[in-house]
Amino acid sequence: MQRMDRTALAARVARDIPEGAYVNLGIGAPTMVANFLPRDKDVFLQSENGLLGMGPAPAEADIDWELINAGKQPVTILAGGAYFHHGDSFAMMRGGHIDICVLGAFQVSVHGDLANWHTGAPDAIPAVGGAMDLAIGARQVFVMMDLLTKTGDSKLVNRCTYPLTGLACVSRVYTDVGVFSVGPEGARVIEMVDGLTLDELRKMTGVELEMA
Amino acid sequence: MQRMDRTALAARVARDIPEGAYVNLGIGAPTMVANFLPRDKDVFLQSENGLLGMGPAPAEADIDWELINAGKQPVTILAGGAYFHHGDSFAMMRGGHIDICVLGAFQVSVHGDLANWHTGAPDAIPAVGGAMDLAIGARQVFVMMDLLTKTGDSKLVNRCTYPLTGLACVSRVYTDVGVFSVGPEGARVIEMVDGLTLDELRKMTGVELEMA
Amino acid sequence: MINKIVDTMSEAVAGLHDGASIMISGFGDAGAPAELIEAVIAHGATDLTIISNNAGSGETGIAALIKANRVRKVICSFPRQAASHHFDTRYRAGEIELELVPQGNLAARIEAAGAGLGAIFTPTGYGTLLAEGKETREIDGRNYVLEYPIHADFALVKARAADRWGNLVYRKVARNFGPIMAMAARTTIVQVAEVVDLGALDPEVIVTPGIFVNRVVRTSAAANA
Amino acid sequence: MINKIVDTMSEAVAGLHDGASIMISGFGDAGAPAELIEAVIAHGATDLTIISNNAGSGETGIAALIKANRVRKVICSFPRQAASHHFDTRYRAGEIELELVPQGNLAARIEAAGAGLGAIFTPTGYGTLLAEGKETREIDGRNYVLEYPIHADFALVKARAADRWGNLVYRKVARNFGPIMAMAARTTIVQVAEVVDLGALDPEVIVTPGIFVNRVVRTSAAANA
Repeated sequence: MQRMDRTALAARVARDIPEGAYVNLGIGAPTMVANFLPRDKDVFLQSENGLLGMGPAPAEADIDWELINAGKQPVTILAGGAYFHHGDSFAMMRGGHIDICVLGAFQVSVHGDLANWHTGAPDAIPAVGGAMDLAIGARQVFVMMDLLTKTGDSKLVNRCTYPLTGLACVSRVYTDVGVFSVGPEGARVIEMVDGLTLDELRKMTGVELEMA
Repeated sequence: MQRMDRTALAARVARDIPEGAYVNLGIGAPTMVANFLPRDKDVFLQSENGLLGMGPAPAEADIDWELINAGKQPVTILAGGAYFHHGDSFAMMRGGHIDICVLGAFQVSVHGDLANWHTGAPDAIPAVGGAMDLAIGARQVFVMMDLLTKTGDSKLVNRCTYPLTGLACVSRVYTDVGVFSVGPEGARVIEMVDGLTLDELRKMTGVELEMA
Repeated sequence: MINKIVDTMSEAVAGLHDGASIMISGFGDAGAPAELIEAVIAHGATDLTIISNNAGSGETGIAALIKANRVRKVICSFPRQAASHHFDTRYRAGEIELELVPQGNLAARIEAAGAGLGAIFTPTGYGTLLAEGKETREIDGRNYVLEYPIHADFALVKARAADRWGNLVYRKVARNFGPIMAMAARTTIVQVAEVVDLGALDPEVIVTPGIFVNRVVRTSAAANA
Repeated sequence: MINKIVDTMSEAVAGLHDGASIMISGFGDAGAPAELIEAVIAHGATDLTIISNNAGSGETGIAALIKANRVRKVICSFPRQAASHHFDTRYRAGEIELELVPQGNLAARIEAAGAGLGAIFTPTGYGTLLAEGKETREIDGRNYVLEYPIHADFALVKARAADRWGNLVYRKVARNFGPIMAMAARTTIVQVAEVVDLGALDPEVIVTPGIFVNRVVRTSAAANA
């Protein structure tokens, strides 16, 4: 089977973002989705540190450390963009004004519970940032992750064992081997990479799966 | 005795407003206080419809119906003034950022309860506006009123009989015959007009009074 | 290309339905979207709940909507005005419901809706008629009333200028309830005096980012004189 | 004449006391009032509670305050950063207390303090470790956690420009927590790159009205390059 690499996965997620959507891309791999949004269509990127209408990374010479994204990387602002304070920014999120949020995850349950902020390791210094706000605020939460951990455990699970970020908040899971819907009805397979069967996917994940 | 008229009363209230104070002047007589604030000192007038740094009424030719006070009268804005929305305006009020609010009243109790929004008449159409927010938000609430109603009843009372605007919110009462402090300790007389005695004042009001 | 500018007032208010809740900006006449209200009257929707600071005065705006018998309920802080006779008459006749809300609680409840809060404890109104029957709580020695968010199906807002993404700037105290209502309604419809090119509004001075705006319509120059 | 501009950093932080709670604006380095934090270190106050999005990184700013052993507690959303070793060390040694708050709840609680609300029901964090032991409630079919306002004795804020009444404008995403912290603290102290004449700031574009600001100090031009 032909696993998707991160770049291909980012492109796949981008295909499901319609023109006119207000979108927040989480730190890390989700940031790459921006590279695959069609340049001739208006998709509005929000960065929760106070920016709507975020543009691509600047040229080295144009870097401004007061124009950064939530991952603290330099960005630009498009014509039509706006700045606002943190209160308004999270009102935007919590109030359901963001259409789609794309996040990474440690685990997602078949019912859409998300664990992406804490491994539960007792000596870890906890840090949550905006993860919990993004998880419950956006109308749709897309997760982007490898289906399996490095040790082969499924990150799509019946019940998260890592500390939760939000309950029943994820609607879609984009992985290196397939795309899933999750929610009240459980998990469904929307698509698989070539060379993979539903039975193999059931074995990989250990969760009940049907085609969507 | 020499009763103070509204103009003299407004001037008297103005004397107790220090430079640098953030002040909201209620609709009606309290608005007149602005005329007696010293022109060479900075006192910041807030209007709860979204304006800080309110200036005097404009010349007829300069009237702008998008620059009005809470009483819907045309005003001006001083250099250094700012506009803001209603949420921020009432955060300013409720959050305790306004130093002094000057209000009219139907009744004030010796403990500082205020009744100024509703006569309790069963056929009255109720309207509250910002009265309740002003009453409980400002750090100090000054009331400006005649001591007696037209029928000779005291408006300084042991217990308000009109519907309340706020509990224990008034600190001072400026009337045509004297100035009172009110609060947890009850009412005290700060000053009286010439020709009036404490005993006469006790008889007029029917409440326990001592000199402050 | 996303373009939220529509050409006509009737397009602006398309989809309004009977029974809709509608927030209307304005404090007195300042910031009142007079042309949009006219469009609502022309549209014909009825049984409306109006959320606004006032309940109209004279013969135009919310007063006209009430006169045309389209309003079932008003949620406001100050219905009584010098010329609020249309409201007064229907209210006294029991033909219109009134929910009276202190002005700051009205603002805070609209903000809570926009910000996705479930409820707020506010000190305003504690111990008064307007808090009767409401849950209260003492927190850190002060008394508060539990108030719930006010959502709406539509917001009608007046702003000074907009671009095609719906970014807004206002004019003087006409700003009042516009920015917070735009955040609290499912569909926000804005009338502006001026439509500007994308990028013409400095991102530092935009008051309402376009995310809170669905449709923008320019009023005729005369209407904004 | 009211003039909130002070001449020196030490005047700006005068009156800071041991045990004070201090809000510090900034998201990463953007909007972090580096010079004011230096002034706090020079001032000597200790046993401080710091309310900020991060817990410092590298050797300057909040990290330097922690290194100097002045911080008893941090209330923040994201202490762990690439170079947060000063926080990490003291936290692991049990020498510093951490209250971890989701970023949006941090903002909302600061806003609630500024706006005089007693508490808010927020959906963020429901069902997670960070809501353990907190009151919850289902409202209209959704679950919320009751969160209380965060007040502070002082706020240290970085803005772009101010006038003598303390009106502020910010620069790009350095705005972040500045406006809401200015509203929530008893004493708000602001460092700016530029002091302008009264009236030079358009009343339409002022982000923080001077009512929320107590003292303003200009940083040297070099520090704002």
